[in-house]
Amino acid sequence: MLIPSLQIYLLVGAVLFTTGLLCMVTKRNAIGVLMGVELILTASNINFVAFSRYGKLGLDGQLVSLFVIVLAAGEAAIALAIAMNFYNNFETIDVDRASNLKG
Amino acid sequence: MGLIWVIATLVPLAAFVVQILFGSVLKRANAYIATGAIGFSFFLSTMGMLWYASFKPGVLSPPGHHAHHEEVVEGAGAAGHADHSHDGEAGEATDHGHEDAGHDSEADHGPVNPVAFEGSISWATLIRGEDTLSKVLRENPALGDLIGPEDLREEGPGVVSVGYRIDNITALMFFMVTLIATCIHVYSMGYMDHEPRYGRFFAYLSLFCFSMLALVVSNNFFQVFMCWELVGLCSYFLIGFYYEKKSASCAANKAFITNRIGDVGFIVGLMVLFSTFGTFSFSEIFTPEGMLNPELAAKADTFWLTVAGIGIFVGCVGKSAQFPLHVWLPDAMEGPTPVSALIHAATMVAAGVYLIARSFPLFTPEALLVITYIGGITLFVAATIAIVATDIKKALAYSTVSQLGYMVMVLGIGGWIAGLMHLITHAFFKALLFLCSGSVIHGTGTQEMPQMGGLYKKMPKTALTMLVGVLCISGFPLTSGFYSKDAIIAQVLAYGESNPEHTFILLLPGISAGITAFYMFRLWFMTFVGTPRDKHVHDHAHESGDLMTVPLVILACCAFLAAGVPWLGLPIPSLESFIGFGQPAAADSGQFAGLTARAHELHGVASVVASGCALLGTVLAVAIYWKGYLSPSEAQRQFPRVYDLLINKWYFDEIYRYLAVRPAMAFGRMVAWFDKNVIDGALDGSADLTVRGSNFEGRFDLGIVDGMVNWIGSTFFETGVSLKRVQTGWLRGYVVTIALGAVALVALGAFLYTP
Amino acid sequence: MSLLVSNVLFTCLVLLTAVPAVMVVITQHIVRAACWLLLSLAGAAGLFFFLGADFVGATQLLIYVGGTLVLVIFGVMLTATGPFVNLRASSGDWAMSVLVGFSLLAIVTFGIAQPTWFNPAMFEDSGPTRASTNRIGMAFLGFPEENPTPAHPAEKEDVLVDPPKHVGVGYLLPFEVISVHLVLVLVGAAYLARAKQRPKRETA
Amino acid sequence: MIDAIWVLIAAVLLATFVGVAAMVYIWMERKVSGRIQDRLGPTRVGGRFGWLQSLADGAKLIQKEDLVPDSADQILFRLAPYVVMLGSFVAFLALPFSNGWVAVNLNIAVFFMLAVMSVEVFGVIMAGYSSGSKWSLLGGMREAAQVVSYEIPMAICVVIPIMVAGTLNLNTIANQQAGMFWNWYLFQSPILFVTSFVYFTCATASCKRAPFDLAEAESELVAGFLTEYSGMRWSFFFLAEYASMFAVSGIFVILFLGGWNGPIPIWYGIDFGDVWIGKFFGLLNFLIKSSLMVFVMMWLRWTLPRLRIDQVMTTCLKYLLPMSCGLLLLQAIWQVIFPNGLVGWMGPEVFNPGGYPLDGGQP
Repeated sequence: MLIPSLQIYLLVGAVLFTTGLLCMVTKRNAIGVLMGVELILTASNINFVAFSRYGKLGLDGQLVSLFVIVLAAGEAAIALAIAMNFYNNFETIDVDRASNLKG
Repeated sequence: MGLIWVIATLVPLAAFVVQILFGSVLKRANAYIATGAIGFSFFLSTMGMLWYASFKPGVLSPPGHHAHHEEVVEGAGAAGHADHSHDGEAGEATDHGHEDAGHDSEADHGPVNPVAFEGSISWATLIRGEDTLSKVLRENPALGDLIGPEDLREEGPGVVSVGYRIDNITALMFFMVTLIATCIHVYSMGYMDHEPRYGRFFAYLSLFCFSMLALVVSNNFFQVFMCWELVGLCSYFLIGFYYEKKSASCAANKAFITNRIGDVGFIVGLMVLFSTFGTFSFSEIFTPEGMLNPELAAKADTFWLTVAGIGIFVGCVGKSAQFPLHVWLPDAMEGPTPVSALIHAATMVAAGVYLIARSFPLFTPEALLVITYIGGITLFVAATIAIVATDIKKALAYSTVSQLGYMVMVLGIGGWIAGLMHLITHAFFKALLFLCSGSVIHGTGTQEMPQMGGLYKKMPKTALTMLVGVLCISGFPLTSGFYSKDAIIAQVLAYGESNPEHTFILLLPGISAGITAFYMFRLWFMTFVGTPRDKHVHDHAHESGDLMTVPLVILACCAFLAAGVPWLGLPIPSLESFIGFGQPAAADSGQFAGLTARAHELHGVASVVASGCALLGTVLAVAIYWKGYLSPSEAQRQFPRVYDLLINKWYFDEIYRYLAVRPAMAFGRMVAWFDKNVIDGALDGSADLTVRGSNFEGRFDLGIVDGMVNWIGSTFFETGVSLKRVQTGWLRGYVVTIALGAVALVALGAFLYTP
Repeated sequence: MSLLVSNVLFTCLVLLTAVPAVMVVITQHIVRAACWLLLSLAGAAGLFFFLGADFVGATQLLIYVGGTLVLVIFGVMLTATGPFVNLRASSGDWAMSVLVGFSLLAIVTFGIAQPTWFNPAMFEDSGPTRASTNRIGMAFLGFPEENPTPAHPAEKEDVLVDPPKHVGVGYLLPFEVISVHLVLVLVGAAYLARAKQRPKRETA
Repeated sequence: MIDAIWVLIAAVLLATFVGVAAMVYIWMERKVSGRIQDRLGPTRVGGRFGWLQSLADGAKLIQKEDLVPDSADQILFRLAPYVVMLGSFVAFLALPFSNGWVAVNLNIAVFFMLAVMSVEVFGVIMAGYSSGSKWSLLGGMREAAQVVSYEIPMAICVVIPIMVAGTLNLNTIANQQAGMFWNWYLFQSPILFVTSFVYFTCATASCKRAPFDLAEAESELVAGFLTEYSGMRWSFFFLAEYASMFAVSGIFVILFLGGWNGPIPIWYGIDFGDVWIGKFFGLLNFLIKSSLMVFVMMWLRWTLPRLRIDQVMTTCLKYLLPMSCGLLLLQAIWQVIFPNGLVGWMGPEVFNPGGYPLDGGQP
């Protein structure tokens, strides 16, 4: 039984962040990487809102998380467009193959 | 009430705007709009004129009696002229005027003020002078509450304004212009029926009418000048209406450029005037009774006054086609015939004469002498050219120039009434003549008189109405032309009596009266009488439709009766009395003192002279062109030099070519040479110098500057090459690196942090 | 009683957020990963509601779950042909990434648990800001909050009764910037994703 | 904090309501379609009007074999109907049925409803993907594209009356329209009148009802994402469809048609603001109006032919979306010109003759 407190929220955020990071690292699918990004953003949102409730962040936490959500939507749209383009050009979605820019 | 004229002025403008905006939609309705607008203006100006007559009852009295009451009545009686058979009534009218002293208080105190209404809105201030009102206000600040700011907007010195000024001349000109323009509009609906650009033609006509009406109504020189230019612009449009024809566009250019030459003079005159007087307003420059404002005149130098007067007159020379600048008017015949009628009768050329009459008190005796001589030369030269003209419209054009010469000349010798009277009567019969010739051209399809002849049977209405016009212009008794020409000759005689040194120039009107009768009858006979000279033309000739003949009939009646019906002895005021009401005092004082009265005395002689000359010319024309007693080709063979001179229009175009065009071209070539050799040479030299400098600088650039840049670039390039292995392109590796970095940083921070 | 229920609910929400997130990493099937992600994000929305941030929670649902995630699924379906559904990373990668991930988690957890910075007096429950919708809107419109701690009773209805006392910048500028940014993103996305001729297979 | 117990009770009540309402509407749909097609519809089961027909259908569906195809993704296939059901059902938590009769009086109620209903589409995608059938996949994709697109003009249309109301709380919005029927937002401005039509079109489309039912177009896609479903799972999808029909109609009624306020306030003399009986009549009002809107949806379904998918998307993106944006702009201008509404000049008595407390009070 968990009792709501700032630490729990921060812990959930940390778990989400770590899983998001792992997702980005272990997924070779470009869209999997995108999912990792979404998880990381959600983790940060949870932290913002939690601090907004428990900390001195006040309304600013909610507002910042709103901005993050909206920007994430735009970012997802762009990322998907890039993924589509990537898929169209290379006929694969494997990010490991996308190394044309390597030195 | 003065607004009635303002509205009458603006209606054609409104029609023009509508036609320009919606012309392509309205198509033929353009004609109805234009005609309706000018017809409405005519209606308004008729109302206005009647109203003016009731407002200024003195206008209905015989001429000249205001200024020289006693003498005129006696003089008129002594002259025994039919014009003054109603002297008794005139006396009564004078008594009536006494009773109406409250109504028109100046009527019985000698000089009379013909101005009925005047109003203006200021437009721009050229000189910010302190007017009386603001001075009063400055000295008495307490008055500020009583006088609102709108009172301060009075026209002060140096204010350019738009306004109207209604006197008898304005009312009369309005009546004449709108009446003739209405006839011409109606006529044009028939004449221009098959033209493309039908709508545009009427739009131009509307603008033309507006310009002329605004010119007539204006109360200051500046507005006159603006309308003056507008009139010129419209004439440019209309003369060049058939712009597909090279000759038409050339004629339009010629008219425009010639007018610009005159306008330069006008502008110079206006500038001199403004810098002398500081105002453009008529009411400030002239006193109500028609003298130069003595306050202003005291400031003015006679020399500059003369310059101003001659400058303004040069403008008139351009617009009214006087001697050196008359060459555009015959060429302007390239425009459609109704336009010719409008230009020659009502609008453009009348503007010049109108301006001379308007600014009459301004002219110094020297300026007037110039006017007289120019007018005299014009009237004679044009009349002689008209003798040999074969194009029916050109003949009429030269006759216009000649008649304008009459007006200008007689104005120059103080015949203010005679000049304006001739302006009005001439407007009617010249409009008539032009429309008749248009009808002939419309019916036959040619303008050359040698191809016509015997058209009387084919187009009787045209022939008869034109005969009326010919009789009028020749000055046959009882026609309007008789009265106006008679007045001119009387004035000339009166002037000649007192100034015998100018007798030579004063002979010209008499001689030209004969020549006028000669060439006009020549025109009529060649066109309508005798055997057809061109079978083809004659077969195709036909009478024009009602739209064209009805205006002809109306104009014929007007032309015949324009000077009033003094021969009937009815107590109806004649044209002369109407004009005479507003005669400026300047035309009857100074060197012209008593001249009007003397002219009245000489009416009898003058009428005999004028009629005699006309009869002579007529007889000659009958003998040559109708009965064929004399052969024109014989005369041509016997006087080859004279004929060459006349057929080449006194070599004016050639003279201008040698005096103006060739020198201008030569000067142009000289300038071109200078440009090519001196200026271009200098430019080439500097370009060469620049090239040499650039070569040197290029070497410096390549060697030193580029070398440095290349060295920096290659250094960075090598650094980049050595660093590029860091970029693995392995996306997930980057993430791992970032995470590792973060962990390392936090660990490091934790290790280093000591609370 | 009520507290117990809410604690149970909270526990459920935490689990709903964290466990699917782990599943997203573990599962190799990309479509299932997306579905796990849905659950995780919905759980996060529930946490937002639980935190009293109704508006943020609803926005999370509407935009993240209803919009972004559907887009992601679209992307998956458009690209998930045969071999790409189950792309696997090598075991070495796994080992390394798990190592890095857990060290990060350990450090963060260690940080959270540090009593040295976590001063309870500093972080106290300021209660749910139920009336926050109106305040969020006012903040977007450029009226900054006067008092971050809720002075009003929590249950006060959000009809605007007392207009803000002073007018400042607030979040108007970020709001505008974000709006313009979104438009640009949409245009850019449309440009990138527009139908193009698929290029011939590259040989090099 | 949300009172968890009350939420549980309300959830049970709402579940019952949704189930019953869905059954009633399914029966109604059959009757309406019958009448429109010049038939009688069900007549036998349960007496004269066949009013137990839905119950019989349900019994049949429960008895059916619950099939899961071999090639299906087992977990997702089973999960999908519940996600859909959850999406449309949770929305009812924030929908007030009468003054104050709402499970959770959220101050972002309408936003919450839209948000939750947007989750529904995810279940459809899951169903379409996991069935392992081309028909299902195509249907699911179409459905997702359609619903996600129509959500945008629908949300903008919802914003327009919200802009007039100044609050997201559905309870407050409905109470603001108390009084004579011209207080309804439908008649507040011509723009709102037009907006109501745009909203209703979008709502119909987002419920994937005809003429926008491309996802299950049987002539092209057999039954779309429903192809592989049978028995109870199938019926869950339909429960969700009818529930969301009622939900969007309820939003429409509250936003435009005055919610539970009758056209003519005949209860003026009796201040029933907090009285149980008054709220009950309000509930009746609300149900009648919502059912009317549901009926209109059925009417449309059996009257209009189905559009093509490209026509559906064109309707949304090229017409409804610009239209709704334009309406939003116009209404903003209107607000500036008539800050008190068209009848605002009559004074607050006319606007709110009962003198109701506009916030409705807590349940």
